[in-house]
Amino acid sequence: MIILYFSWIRQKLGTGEERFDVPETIKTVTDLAKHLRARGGPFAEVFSDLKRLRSAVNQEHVGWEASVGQGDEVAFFPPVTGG
Amino acid sequence: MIILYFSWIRQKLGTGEERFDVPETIKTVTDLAKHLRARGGPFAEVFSDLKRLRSAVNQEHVGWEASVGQGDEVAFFPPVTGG
Amino acid sequence: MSTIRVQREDFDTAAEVVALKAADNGIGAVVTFTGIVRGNGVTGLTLEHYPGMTEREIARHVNEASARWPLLGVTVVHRIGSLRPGDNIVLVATASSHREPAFEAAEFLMDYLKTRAPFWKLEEAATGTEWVEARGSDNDAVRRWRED
Amino acid sequence: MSTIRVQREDFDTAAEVVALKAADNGIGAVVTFTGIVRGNGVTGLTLEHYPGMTEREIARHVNEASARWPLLGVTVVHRIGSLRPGDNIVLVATASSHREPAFEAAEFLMDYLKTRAPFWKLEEAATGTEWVEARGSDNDAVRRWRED
Repeated sequence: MIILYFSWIRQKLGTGEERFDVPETIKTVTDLAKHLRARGGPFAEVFSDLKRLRSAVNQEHVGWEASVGQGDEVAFFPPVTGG
Repeated sequence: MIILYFSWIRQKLGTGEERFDVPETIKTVTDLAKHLRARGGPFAEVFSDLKRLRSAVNQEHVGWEASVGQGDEVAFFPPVTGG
Repeated sequence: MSTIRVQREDFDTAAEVVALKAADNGIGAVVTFTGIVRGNGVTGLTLEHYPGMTEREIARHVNEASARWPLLGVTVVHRIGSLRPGDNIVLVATASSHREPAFEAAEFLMDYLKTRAPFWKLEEAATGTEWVEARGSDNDAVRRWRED
Repeated sequence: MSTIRVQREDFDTAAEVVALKAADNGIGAVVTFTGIVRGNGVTGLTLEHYPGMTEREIARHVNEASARWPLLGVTVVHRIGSLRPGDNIVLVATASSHREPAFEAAEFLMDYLKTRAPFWKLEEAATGTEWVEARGSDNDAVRRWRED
Protein backbone atom coordinates (compact mmCIF):
# COMPACT_ATOMS: atom_id res chain seq x y z
CA MET A 1 0.00 0.00 0.00
CA ILE A 2 1.03 3.57 -0.62
CA ILE A 3 -0.17 6.12 1.95
CA LEU A 4 -0.15 9.81 0.99
CA TYR A 5 -0.44 12.82 3.31
CA PHE A 6 -1.29 16.37 2.27
CA SER A 7 -1.41 19.92 3.64
CA TRP A 8 -0.89 20.33 7.41
CA ILE A 9 -0.98 16.55 7.86
CA ARG A 10 2.05 16.18 5.60
CA GLN A 11 3.77 19.03 7.45
CA LYS A 12 3.06 17.62 10.89
CA LEU A 13 4.17 14.11 9.95
CA GLY A 14 7.24 15.38 8.11
CA THR A 15 6.46 13.12 5.14
CA GLY A 16 4.08 13.11 2.19
CA GLU A 17 4.29 9.45 1.26
CA GLU A 18 5.09 6.07 2.75
CA ARG A 19 5.02 2.43 1.65
CA PHE A 20 3.10 0.30 4.09
CA ASP A 21 2.63 -3.44 4.48
CA VAL A 22 -1.01 -3.90 5.41
CA PRO A 23 -1.55 -6.29 8.35
CA GLU A 24 -4.47 -8.74 8.14
CA THR A 25 -6.34 -6.82 10.85
CA ILE A 26 -6.75 -3.68 8.69
CA LYS A 27 -9.89 -3.92 6.58
CA THR A 28 -11.13 -0.31 6.35
CA VAL A 29 -9.85 3.26 6.27
CA THR A 30 -10.85 3.60 9.93
CA ASP A 31 -8.75 0.53 10.84
CA LEU A 32 -5.80 2.09 9.00
CA ALA A 33 -6.23 5.45 10.72
CA LYS A 34 -6.38 3.78 14.15
CA HIS A 35 -3.26 1.78 13.34
CA LEU A 36 -1.41 4.95 12.35
CA ARG A 37 -2.65 6.76 15.49
CA ALA A 38 -1.17 3.98 17.61
CA ARG A 39 2.31 4.88 16.32
CA GLY A 40 2.20 7.80 18.76
CA GLY A 41 4.02 11.14 18.37
CA PRO A 42 2.81 13.29 15.47
CA PHE A 43 0.71 10.36 14.16
CA ALA A 44 -1.25 10.24 17.40
CA GLU A 45 -1.82 13.97 17.09
CA VAL A 46 -2.88 13.92 13.41
CA PHE A 47 -5.24 10.95 13.78
CA SER A 48 -6.65 11.95 17.18
CA ASP A 49 -9.78 13.48 15.65
CA LEU A 50 -10.88 11.86 12.39
CA LYS A 51 -13.62 14.48 11.91
CA ARG A 52 -10.89 16.92 10.81
CA LEU A 53 -9.64 14.52 8.13
CA ARG A 54 -10.83 13.26 4.77
CA SER A 55 -9.59 10.27 2.82
CA ALA A 56 -9.35 8.88 -0.68
CA VAL A 57 -8.73 5.35 -1.91
CA ASN A 58 -7.19 5.02 -5.35
CA GLN A 59 -7.79 8.72 -5.97
CA GLU A 60 -11.49 8.70 -5.15
CA HIS A 61 -13.12 10.31 -2.13
CA VAL A 62 -14.32 7.65 0.31
CA GLY A 63 -16.01 7.42 3.69
CA TRP A 64 -14.31 5.98 6.77
CA GLU A 65 -15.84 2.54 6.29
CA ALA A 66 -14.34 2.04 2.80
CA SER A 67 -12.32 -1.13 2.32
CA VAL A 68 -8.56 -0.97 1.85
CA GLY A 69 -6.01 -3.59 0.85
CA GLN A 70 -2.35 -4.09 0.02
CA GLY A 71 -2.61 -2.87 -3.58
CA ASP A 72 -4.34 0.42 -2.78
CA GLU A 73 -3.22 4.03 -2.74
CA VAL A 74 -4.75 5.66 0.34
CA ALA A 75 -4.59 9.40 1.02
CA PHE A 76 -5.33 11.45 4.14
CA PHE A 77 -5.94 15.17 3.90
CA PRO A 78 -7.96 18.00 5.45
CA PRO A 79 -11.12 19.33 3.74
CA VAL A 80 -10.05 20.78 0.39
CA THR A 81 -9.65 24.53 -0.16
CA GLY A 82 -9.01 24.98 -3.88
CA GLY A 83 -10.89 27.04 -6.41
CA MET B 1 -44.75 66.03 -26.79
CA ILE B 2 -42.17 63.93 -28.58
CA ILE B 3 -43.29 60.43 -29.63
CA LEU B 4 -40.63 57.85 -30.46
CA TYR B 5 -41.09 54.54 -32.30
CA PHE B 6 -38.63 51.64 -32.34
CA SER B 7 -37.99 48.32 -34.06
CA TRP B 8 -40.76 46.98 -36.34
CA ILE B 9 -43.09 49.78 -35.18
CA ARG B 10 -40.66 52.39 -36.54
CA GLN B 11 -40.32 50.39 -39.75
CA LYS B 12 -44.06 49.99 -40.25
CA LEU B 13 -44.79 53.66 -39.55
CA GLY B 14 -41.89 54.83 -41.68
CA THR B 15 -40.76 57.22 -38.94
CA GLY B 16 -38.91 57.00 -35.62
CA GLU B 17 -39.96 60.32 -34.14
CA GLU B 18 -42.70 62.89 -34.30
CA ARG B 19 -43.65 66.11 -32.50
CA PHE B 20 -47.22 66.01 -31.33
CA ASP B 21 -49.58 68.60 -29.83
CA VAL B 22 -51.46 66.78 -27.10
CA PRO B 23 -55.24 67.43 -27.19
CA GLU B 24 -57.01 67.94 -23.85
CA THR B 25 -58.72 64.57 -24.19
CA ILE B 26 -55.48 62.59 -23.93
CA LYS B 27 -54.58 61.86 -20.31
CA THR B 28 -52.89 58.44 -20.41
CA VAL B 29 -50.69 56.31 -22.64
CA THR B 30 -53.80 54.31 -23.59
CA ASP B 31 -55.59 57.50 -24.70
CA LEU B 32 -52.56 58.38 -26.82
CA ALA B 33 -52.38 54.91 -28.38
CA LYS B 34 -56.09 55.02 -29.26
CA HIS B 35 -55.68 58.47 -30.77
CA LEU B 36 -52.79 57.24 -32.92
CA ARG B 37 -54.77 54.13 -33.94
CA ALA B 38 -57.57 56.38 -35.18
CA ARG B 39 -55.20 57.87 -37.76
CA GLY B 40 -55.75 54.68 -39.77
CA GLY B 41 -53.29 53.10 -42.24
CA PRO B 42 -50.09 51.76 -40.65
CA PHE B 43 -51.02 53.45 -37.34
CA ALA B 44 -54.25 51.45 -37.16
CA GLU B 45 -52.24 48.31 -37.80
CA VAL B 46 -49.48 49.03 -35.25
CA PHE B 47 -51.88 50.05 -32.46
CA SER B 48 -54.52 47.40 -33.18
CA ASP B 49 -53.24 45.08 -30.42
CA LEU B 50 -51.63 46.89 -27.50
CA LYS B 51 -50.58 43.59 -25.91
CA ARG B 52 -47.77 43.43 -28.48
CA LEU B 53 -46.47 46.87 -27.48
CA ARG B 54 -44.61 48.38 -24.55
CA SER B 55 -44.23 52.04 -23.68
CA ALA B 56 -41.98 54.42 -21.81
CA VAL B 57 -42.61 57.95 -20.57
CA ASN B 58 -39.55 60.16 -20.16
CA GLN B 59 -37.30 57.13 -20.65
CA GLU B 60 -38.89 54.98 -17.96
CA HIS B 61 -40.96 51.85 -18.54
CA VAL B 62 -44.64 52.53 -17.75
CA GLY B 63 -47.96 50.72 -17.80
CA TRP B 64 -50.82 51.69 -20.12
CA GLU B 65 -52.55 53.80 -17.46
CA ALA B 66 -49.54 56.13 -16.96
CA SER B 67 -50.27 59.85 -17.32
CA VAL B 68 -48.87 61.78 -20.25
CA GLY B 69 -48.75 65.50 -21.01
CA GLN B 70 -47.43 68.04 -23.48
CA GLY B 71 -43.89 68.17 -22.03
CA ASP B 72 -43.32 64.39 -22.11
CA GLU B 73 -41.23 62.11 -24.27
CA VAL B 74 -43.31 58.99 -24.96
CA ALA B 75 -41.94 55.88 -26.69
CA PHE B 76 -43.67 52.83 -28.18
CA PHE B 77 -41.74 49.66 -28.83
CA PRO B 78 -42.07 45.86 -28.85
CA PRO B 79 -40.75 43.76 -25.92
CA VAL B 80 -37.00 44.28 -25.78
CA THR B 81 -34.53 41.71 -27.13
CA GLY B 82 -31.07 42.92 -26.12
CA GLY B 83 -28.37 41.21 -24.12
CA MET C 1 -16.31 51.11 -9.50
CA SER C 2 -18.81 50.78 -12.31
CA THR C 3 -18.42 51.19 -16.05
CA ILE C 4 -21.35 51.35 -18.48
CA ARG C 5 -20.91 51.80 -22.21
CA VAL C 6 -23.10 51.42 -25.30
CA GLN C 7 -20.91 51.35 -28.38
CA ARG C 8 -20.57 50.25 -32.01
CA GLU C 9 -16.98 49.00 -31.59
CA ASP C 10 -16.06 45.59 -30.28
CA PHE C 11 -14.89 45.31 -26.65
CA ASP C 12 -11.79 43.63 -25.25
CA THR C 13 -12.95 41.42 -22.38
CA ALA C 14 -9.40 40.92 -21.09
CA ALA C 15 -8.78 44.69 -20.89
CA GLU C 16 -12.13 45.26 -19.15
CA VAL C 17 -11.30 42.58 -16.57
CA VAL C 18 -7.82 44.02 -15.97
CA ALA C 19 -9.42 47.42 -15.29
CA LEU C 20 -12.01 45.83 -13.01
CA LYS C 21 -9.40 43.85 -11.02
CA ALA C 22 -7.22 46.93 -10.55
CA ALA C 23 -10.03 48.76 -8.75
CA ASP C 24 -9.77 46.90 -5.43
CA ASN C 25 -7.20 44.52 -3.96
CA GLY C 26 -9.92 42.68 -2.01
CA ILE C 27 -11.29 41.17 -5.22
CA GLY C 28 -11.23 37.36 -5.10
CA ALA C 29 -13.75 36.52 -7.81
CA VAL C 30 -14.55 37.90 -11.26
CA VAL C 31 -17.46 36.57 -13.31
CA THR C 32 -17.92 37.56 -16.95
CA PHE C 33 -20.81 36.91 -19.27
CA THR C 34 -20.25 37.42 -22.98
CA GLY C 35 -23.17 37.27 -25.38
CA ILE C 36 -22.23 36.28 -28.91
CA VAL C 37 -24.05 36.29 -32.26
CA ARG C 38 -24.96 32.65 -32.97
CA GLY C 39 -24.07 31.41 -36.43
CA ASN C 40 -26.77 28.82 -37.05
CA GLY C 41 -28.47 30.11 -40.18
CA VAL C 42 -28.04 33.76 -39.23
CA THR C 43 -25.81 35.85 -41.49
CA GLY C 44 -25.99 39.09 -39.53
CA LEU C 45 -27.63 40.94 -36.67
CA THR C 46 -28.45 44.64 -36.32
CA LEU C 47 -28.95 46.08 -32.85
CA GLU C 48 -31.15 49.13 -32.43
CA HIS C 49 -31.56 50.90 -29.10
CA TYR C 50 -33.23 53.87 -27.40
CA PRO C 51 -30.35 56.30 -26.71
CA GLY C 52 -30.59 57.83 -23.27
CA MET C 53 -33.10 55.36 -21.89
CA THR C 54 -30.66 52.48 -22.45
CA GLU C 55 -27.94 54.04 -20.32
CA ARG C 56 -30.46 55.02 -17.63
CA GLU C 57 -31.95 51.52 -17.43
CA ILE C 58 -28.53 49.87 -17.26
CA ALA C 59 -27.31 52.33 -14.62
CA ARG C 60 -30.43 51.76 -12.56
CA HIS C 61 -29.89 48.00 -12.52
CA VAL C 62 -26.16 48.32 -11.87
CA ASN C 63 -27.04 50.48 -8.86
CA GLU C 64 -29.60 47.94 -7.71
CA ALA C 65 -27.07 45.10 -8.07
CA SER C 66 -24.53 47.12 -6.07
CA ALA C 67 -27.11 47.62 -3.32
CA ARG C 68 -28.05 43.92 -3.21
CA TRP C 69 -24.59 42.35 -3.37
CA PRO C 70 -21.19 43.37 -1.94
CA LEU C 71 -19.68 44.13 -5.33
CA LEU C 72 -16.21 45.59 -5.77
CA GLY C 73 -16.72 46.40 -9.45
CA VAL C 74 -19.22 46.10 -12.31
CA THR C 75 -18.73 46.56 -16.04
CA VAL C 76 -21.50 46.48 -18.65
CA VAL C 77 -20.71 47.03 -22.33
CA HIS C 78 -23.43 46.57 -24.94
CA ARG C 79 -22.85 46.87 -28.66
CA ILE C 80 -25.22 48.40 -31.22
CA GLY C 81 -25.20 48.44 -35.02
CA SER C 82 -24.30 45.69 -37.48
CA LEU C 83 -22.81 42.46 -36.17
CA ARG C 84 -21.73 39.18 -37.78
CA PRO C 85 -21.92 35.60 -36.43
CA GLY C 86 -19.28 35.09 -33.75
CA ASP C 87 -19.20 38.82 -32.87
CA ASN C 88 -19.53 39.90 -29.27
CA ILE C 89 -22.87 41.54 -28.36
CA VAL C 90 -22.69 42.21 -24.64
CA LEU C 91 -20.26 41.96 -21.73
CA VAL C 92 -21.26 41.89 -18.08
CA ALA C 93 -18.39 41.58 -15.61
CA THR C 94 -18.79 41.56 -11.84
CA ALA C 95 -16.13 41.48 -9.13
CA SER C 96 -16.49 40.61 -5.46
CA SER C 97 -14.47 39.08 -2.65
CA HIS C 98 -16.24 35.72 -3.10
CA ARG C 99 -17.88 33.90 -5.96
CA GLU C 100 -21.53 33.85 -4.90
CA PRO C 101 -22.22 37.61 -5.16
CA ALA C 102 -20.23 37.84 -8.40
CA PHE C 103 -22.26 35.04 -10.01
CA GLU C 104 -25.61 36.25 -8.71
CA ALA C 105 -25.07 39.87 -9.70
CA ALA C 106 -23.95 38.88 -13.21
CA GLU C 107 -27.08 36.74 -13.68
CA PHE C 108 -29.29 39.49 -12.25
CA LEU C 109 -27.82 42.05 -14.63
CA MET C 110 -28.19 39.76 -17.64
CA ASP C 111 -31.80 38.94 -16.74
CA TYR C 112 -32.60 42.66 -16.53
CA LEU C 113 -30.65 43.55 -19.68
CA LYS C 114 -32.67 40.90 -21.52
CA THR C 115 -36.05 42.10 -20.29
CA ARG C 116 -35.72 45.84 -19.53
CA ALA C 117 -32.89 47.47 -21.48
CA PRO C 118 -34.37 48.96 -24.68
CA PHE C 119 -32.46 47.07 -27.38
CA TRP C 120 -34.02 45.30 -30.36
CA LYS C 121 -32.36 42.73 -32.59
CA LEU C 122 -33.00 42.45 -36.33
CA GLU C 123 -31.74 39.11 -37.66
CA GLU C 124 -30.57 38.64 -41.23
CA ALA C 125 -30.68 35.19 -42.82
CA ALA C 126 -30.59 33.86 -46.37
CA THR C 127 -34.41 33.95 -46.27
CA GLY C 128 -34.68 37.65 -45.32
CA THR C 129 -34.66 39.85 -42.21
CA GLU C 130 -36.77 39.40 -39.11
CA TRP C 131 -37.12 41.18 -35.75
CA VAL C 132 -36.20 38.77 -32.97
CA GLU C 133 -39.14 37.89 -30.69
CA ALA C 134 -38.76 38.23 -26.92
CA ARG C 135 -38.33 34.87 -25.16
CA GLY C 136 -40.92 33.99 -22.53
CA SER C 137 -38.16 32.25 -20.55
CA ASP C 138 -36.43 35.61 -20.08
CA ASN C 139 -39.50 36.95 -18.31
CA ASP C 140 -39.57 33.86 -16.11
CA ALA C 141 -35.87 34.32 -15.33
CA VAL C 142 -36.23 37.92 -14.22
CA ARG C 143 -39.07 37.11 -11.82
CA ARG C 144 -36.79 35.29 -9.38
CA TRP C 145 -35.15 38.59 -8.37
CA ARG C 146 -38.36 40.28 -7.24
CA GLU C 147 -38.51 40.84 -3.53
CA ASP C 148 -42.15 40.61 -2.65
CA MET D 1 -14.90 20.40 -26.36
CA SER D 2 -13.36 20.34 -22.91
CA THR D 3 -9.98 21.47 -21.68
CA ILE D 4 -8.62 20.68 -18.21
CA ARG D 5 -5.21 21.80 -17.03
CA VAL D 6 -3.41 22.03 -13.68
CA GLN D 7 -0.35 24.23 -14.07
CA ARG D 8 2.15 26.50 -12.33
CA GLU D 9 2.06 29.19 -15.06
CA ASP D 10 -0.56 31.92 -15.28
CA PHE D 11 -3.39 31.50 -17.79
CA ASP D 12 -4.63 33.92 -20.43
CA THR D 13 -8.41 34.12 -20.04
CA ALA D 14 -8.84 35.88 -23.38
CA ALA D 15 -6.93 33.16 -25.25
CA GLU D 16 -8.90 30.42 -23.46
CA VAL D 17 -12.19 32.07 -24.43
CA VAL D 18 -11.09 32.50 -28.06
CA ALA D 19 -10.32 28.77 -28.19
CA LEU D 20 -13.65 27.94 -26.56
CA LYS D 21 -15.65 30.16 -28.95
CA ALA D 22 -13.94 28.67 -31.99
CA ALA D 23 -15.20 25.20 -31.11
CA ASP D 24 -18.82 25.68 -32.19
CA ASN D 25 -20.61 28.38 -34.19
CA GLY D 26 -23.82 27.80 -32.22
CA ILE D 27 -22.27 29.38 -29.11
CA GLY D 28 -24.30 32.38 -27.93
CA ALA D 29 -23.11 32.68 -24.34
CA VAL D 30 -19.77 32.34 -22.58
CA VAL D 31 -19.47 32.60 -18.81
CA THR D 32 -16.08 32.81 -17.11
CA PHE D 33 -15.20 32.62 -13.46
CA THR D 34 -11.76 33.77 -12.40
CA GLY D 35 -10.57 33.22 -8.84
CA ILE D 36 -7.94 35.69 -7.69
CA VAL D 37 -5.62 35.88 -4.66
CA ARG D 38 -7.12 38.54 -2.36
CA GLY D 39 -4.67 41.14 -1.11
CA ASN D 40 -6.15 42.03 2.28
CA GLY D 41 -3.31 41.22 4.66
CA VAL D 42 -2.14 38.22 2.65
CA THR D 43 1.35 38.47 1.12
CA GLY D 44 1.33 35.15 -0.72
CA LEU D 45 -0.49 31.87 -1.27
CA THR D 46 0.91 28.41 -2.00
CA LEU D 47 -1.32 25.84 -3.64
CA GLU D 48 -0.64 22.17 -3.03
CA HIS D 49 -2.59 19.43 -4.80
CA TYR D 50 -2.89 15.66 -5.19
CA PRO D 51 -1.51 14.96 -8.68
CA GLY D 52 -3.62 12.46 -10.58
CA MET D 53 -6.64 12.68 -8.29
CA THR D 54 -7.04 16.38 -9.09
CA GLU D 55 -7.34 15.80 -12.82
CA ARG D 56 -9.68 12.84 -12.29
CA GLU D 57 -11.99 14.78 -9.98
CA ILE D 58 -12.15 17.78 -12.34
CA ALA D 59 -12.76 15.54 -15.38
CA ARG D 60 -15.52 13.71 -13.53
CA HIS D 61 -17.33 16.95 -12.75
CA VAL D 62 -16.79 18.38 -16.23
CA ASN D 63 -18.39 15.19 -17.58
CA GLU D 64 -21.25 15.52 -15.14
CA ALA D 65 -21.79 19.17 -16.12
CA SER D 66 -21.79 18.19 -19.80
CA ALA D 67 -24.43 15.56 -19.10
CA ARG D 68 -26.65 17.97 -17.12
CA TRP D 69 -26.47 21.04 -19.38
CA PRO D 70 -26.29 21.47 -23.19
CA LEU D 71 -22.73 22.79 -23.14
CA LEU D 72 -20.77 23.55 -26.29
CA GLY D 73 -17.45 23.90 -24.46
CA VAL D 74 -15.86 23.83 -21.01
CA THR D 75 -12.42 24.97 -19.88
CA VAL D 76 -11.00 24.50 -16.38
CA VAL D 77 -7.50 25.71 -15.55
CA HIS D 78 -6.25 25.58 -11.95
CA ARG D 79 -2.89 26.90 -10.83
CA ILE D 80 -0.58 25.35 -8.23
CA GLY D 81 2.59 26.62 -6.55
CA SER D 82 3.43 30.09 -5.25
CA LEU D 83 1.05 32.94 -5.98
CA ARG D 84 0.95 36.64 -5.03
CA PRO D 85 -2.01 38.92 -4.29
CA GLY D 86 -3.85 39.75 -7.51
CA ASP D 87 -2.63 36.56 -9.22
CA ASN D 88 -5.12 34.30 -10.96
CA ILE D 89 -5.86 31.00 -9.18
CA VAL D 90 -8.54 29.31 -11.24
CA LEU D 91 -10.47 29.76 -14.47
CA VAL D 92 -13.77 28.07 -15.29
CA ALA D 93 -15.25 28.95 -18.67
CA THR D 94 -18.47 27.48 -20.05
CA ALA D 95 -20.09 27.98 -23.45
CA SER D 96 -23.64 27.26 -24.52
CA SER D 97 -26.24 28.53 -26.95
CA HIS D 98 -28.02 30.46 -24.16
CA ARG D 99 -26.98 32.02 -20.89
CA GLU D 100 -28.78 29.84 -18.34
CA PRO D 101 -26.83 26.61 -18.93
CA ALA D 102 -23.55 28.52 -19.18
CA PHE D 103 -24.15 30.25 -15.81
CA GLU D 104 -25.43 27.14 -14.06
CA ALA D 105 -22.63 24.89 -15.27
CA ALA D 106 -19.97 27.44 -14.26
CA GLU D 107 -21.44 27.68 -10.75
CA PHE D 108 -21.77 23.91 -10.51
CA LEU D 109 -18.13 23.42 -11.50
CA MET D 110 -16.90 26.08 -9.05
CA ASP D 111 -18.95 24.58 -6.22
CA TYR D 112 -17.43 21.16 -6.90
CA LEU D 113 -13.90 22.51 -7.37
CA LYS D 114 -14.22 24.20 -3.97
CA THR D 115 -15.46 21.11 -2.15
CA ARG D 116 -14.10 18.07 -4.01
CA ALA D 117 -10.96 18.88 -6.01
CA PRO D 118 -7.92 18.03 -3.85
CA PHE D 119 -6.20 21.41 -3.56
CA TRP D 120 -5.04 23.04 -0.33
CA LYS D 121 -4.09 26.68 0.19
CA LEU D 122 -1.30 27.85 2.50
CA GLU D 123 -1.61 31.57 3.19
CA GLU D 124 1.38 33.75 4.00
CA ALA D 125 0.91 36.96 5.97
CA ALA D 126 3.20 39.26 7.95
CA THR D 127 2.22 37.22 11.04
CA GLY D 128 3.25 33.83 9.57
CA THR D 129 1.80 31.05 7.42
CA GLU D 130 -1.50 29.29 7.90
CA TRP D 131 -3.43 26.56 6.07
CA VAL D 132 -6.74 27.98 4.85
CA GLU D 133 -9.80 26.42 6.54
CA ALA D 134 -12.64 25.07 4.38
CA ARG D 135 -15.71 27.34 4.37
CA GLY D 136 -18.96 25.81 5.60
CA SER D 137 -20.79 27.90 3.02
CA ASP D 138 -19.02 25.97 0.25
CA ASN D 139 -20.56 22.74 1.52
CA ASP D 140 -23.97 24.40 1.62
CA ALA D 141 -23.47 25.67 -1.94
CA VAL D 142 -22.64 22.27 -3.37
CA ARG D 143 -25.73 20.65 -1.84
CA ARG D 144 -28.10 22.43 -4.22
CA TRP D 145 -26.85 20.30 -7.14
CA ARG D 146 -27.69 16.95 -5.57
CA GLU D 147 -30.50 15.17 -7.32
CA ASP D 148 -32.22 13.23 -4.60
